[in-house]
Amino acid sequence: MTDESANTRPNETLFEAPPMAEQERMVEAILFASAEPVTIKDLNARMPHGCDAAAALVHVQKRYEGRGVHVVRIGEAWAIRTAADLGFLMQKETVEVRKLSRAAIETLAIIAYHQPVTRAEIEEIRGVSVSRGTLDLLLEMEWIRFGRRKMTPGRPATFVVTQGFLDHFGLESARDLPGLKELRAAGLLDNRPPPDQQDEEDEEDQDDLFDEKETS
Amino acid sequence: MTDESANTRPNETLFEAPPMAEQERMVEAILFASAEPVTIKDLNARMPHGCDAAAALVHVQKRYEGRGVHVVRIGEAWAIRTAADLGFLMQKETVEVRKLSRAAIETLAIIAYHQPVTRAEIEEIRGVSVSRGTLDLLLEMEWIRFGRRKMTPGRPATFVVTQGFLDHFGLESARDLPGLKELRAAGLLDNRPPPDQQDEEDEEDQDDLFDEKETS
Amino acid sequence: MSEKTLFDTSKDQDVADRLAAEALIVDLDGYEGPLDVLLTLARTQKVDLLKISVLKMAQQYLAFVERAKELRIELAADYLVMAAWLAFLKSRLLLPPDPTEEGPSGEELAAHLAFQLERLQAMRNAAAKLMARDQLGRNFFARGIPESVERVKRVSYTATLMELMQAYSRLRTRDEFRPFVMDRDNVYTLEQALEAMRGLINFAGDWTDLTSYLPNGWTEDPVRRRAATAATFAASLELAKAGKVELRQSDTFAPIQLRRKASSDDR
Repeated sequence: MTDESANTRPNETLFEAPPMAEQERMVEAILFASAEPVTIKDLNARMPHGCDAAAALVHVQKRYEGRGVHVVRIGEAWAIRTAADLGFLMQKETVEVRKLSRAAIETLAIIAYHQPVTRAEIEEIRGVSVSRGTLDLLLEMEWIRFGRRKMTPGRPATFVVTQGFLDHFGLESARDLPGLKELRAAGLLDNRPPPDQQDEEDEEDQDDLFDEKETS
Repeated sequence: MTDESANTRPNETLFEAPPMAEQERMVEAILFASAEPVTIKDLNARMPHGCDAAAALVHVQKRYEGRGVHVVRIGEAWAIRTAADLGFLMQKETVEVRKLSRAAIETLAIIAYHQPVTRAEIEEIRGVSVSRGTLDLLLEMEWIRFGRRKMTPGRPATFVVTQGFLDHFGLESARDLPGLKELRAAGLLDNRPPPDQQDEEDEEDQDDLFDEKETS
Repeated sequence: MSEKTLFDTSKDQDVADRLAAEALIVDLDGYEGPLDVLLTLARTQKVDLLKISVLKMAQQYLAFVERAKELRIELAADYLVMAAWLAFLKSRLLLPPDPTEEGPSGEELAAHLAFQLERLQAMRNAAAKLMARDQLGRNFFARGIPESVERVKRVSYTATLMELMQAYSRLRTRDEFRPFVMDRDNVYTLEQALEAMRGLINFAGDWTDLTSYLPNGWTEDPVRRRAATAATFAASLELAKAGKVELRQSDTFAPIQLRRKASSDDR
């Protein structure tokens, strides 16, 4: 759509891009108008030709530092959100989030920290089978989605968290999950198959298997 | 609402009201997050005791002057709205390019070559009546405009081409339109009648001759 | 796992296991599977999960399953599978390693179980931290009155100069347009020449010069003369082809002469 209109209006390139102050106003207006995060690409597509949304955004972000609303990054997109310390004023706007079961919360955390993760891996970590309903609920809430299939036998589907998840928990990216670094450093995010599975899988030397495991 | 909460939380009167800068942040956040315009009364009810929403609002309103969004009054209530001049950002324009109809391009050509020309004259040249829609379209595209009225009985309106027309066709002036000589040289103005009329004109076997001429 | 903890199974320990088993059975519903039960048991040891006695935990778990059987409580298959596995693990841990036996050692299995428990615990802590974060719609908020992007469809018309010129040419060739004829002042067409010659040819019984057929007013001006000569010549060829006249030329560049072909008239 953008390309099409760009092609049909070639004259636009002849015009100067609006001054940065104007571009800031535009970014401000677009971010204010949208409840959903907006990507830089979308911003550029909506702003006049020659605008630099990324640069304007930096200014807008700075302008709202310490204000009642902030410009926040959510994955690859940006949004304006109220400052968290003012949440108490918004009782009227508070949305009753469905009370998640312990199973659902654990499953969500496992997906977030281990993504992309297969259902079998989730079950391995929790030591219990994951009910269809739990995953369905998280999918329906649009906090998780299907990721790429694993390149392992059976090519199982994987799950990853969504931009909606990041938005909901105020995370810039999945890398900003609380305690992620520590967990990784402690080796708790490693995919360590149980040693007994080795018997079933093959009868090769265990040394080879361990090597393989370590490199994977 | 206000009175009630004041009654139920009598201790709050003992606290100092937050500084005005804080109150501004609060008004900003409430206006941003609220699903509908908010009255001063509502603001005061939602903000901590002792706040002066009206005063804070004036500051917020001033802060947003000239920005991409404005604080506007809607009836008795207040809301944040996109600045009027940025309304275009809230529209996603898709442009569909179409070729001008034959009637339109012929009319346009006549106006370009004969300007200033009246509607009656266009019809005389085309041999068919010119629909209002065709002229309206060309007027709307700003490729033609009304010229001076003719000093003939009835003082009919005339049409001339515009600067926009010249820009589109890359012409300095309408006089730069290729003349009849150039058209003929370009093979565009052939004196031979269109093929369908040939049969009527000659019954003798001139066909050979015409063929000959064509190949030469 | 030190040797001491492995073989330190006192009577007190049995009692402790029994009590733990009772406690587990009381709220069995509250557990999310056997790993969860094991995690609870491990926590009762009040040590770092990396330092727990897997053997002790296994014994407590087995006691729990035994107790459940005594009380005729139906345990889900998961719990029984875990019990069987733990019984196997216990035997591996207690017996000296058999060099002929294949598969992982008891120590390896125990280490993995400890890892699983630690990982589960870590995920639970992470989940708690996640849920404790400020959340959208609870602590911070999105725009309350979002403005949707309106889709506007605009039709733009285009035309090229070529199309414009073609359109005009089309008009000018379709109609007898005055200025067009005026422009052709100096062109004597084949049609005109034929027309003129058809009228004159019947009087040309003898050889006559082609130039004598040029119309009045076309002989003085060189441009007009050239055009008229060419057209007249072309017309004479046309008439000859139709069998109405004969043509001759005595020499190269000599005057071209023509006369009526008698036979054509007779028939």
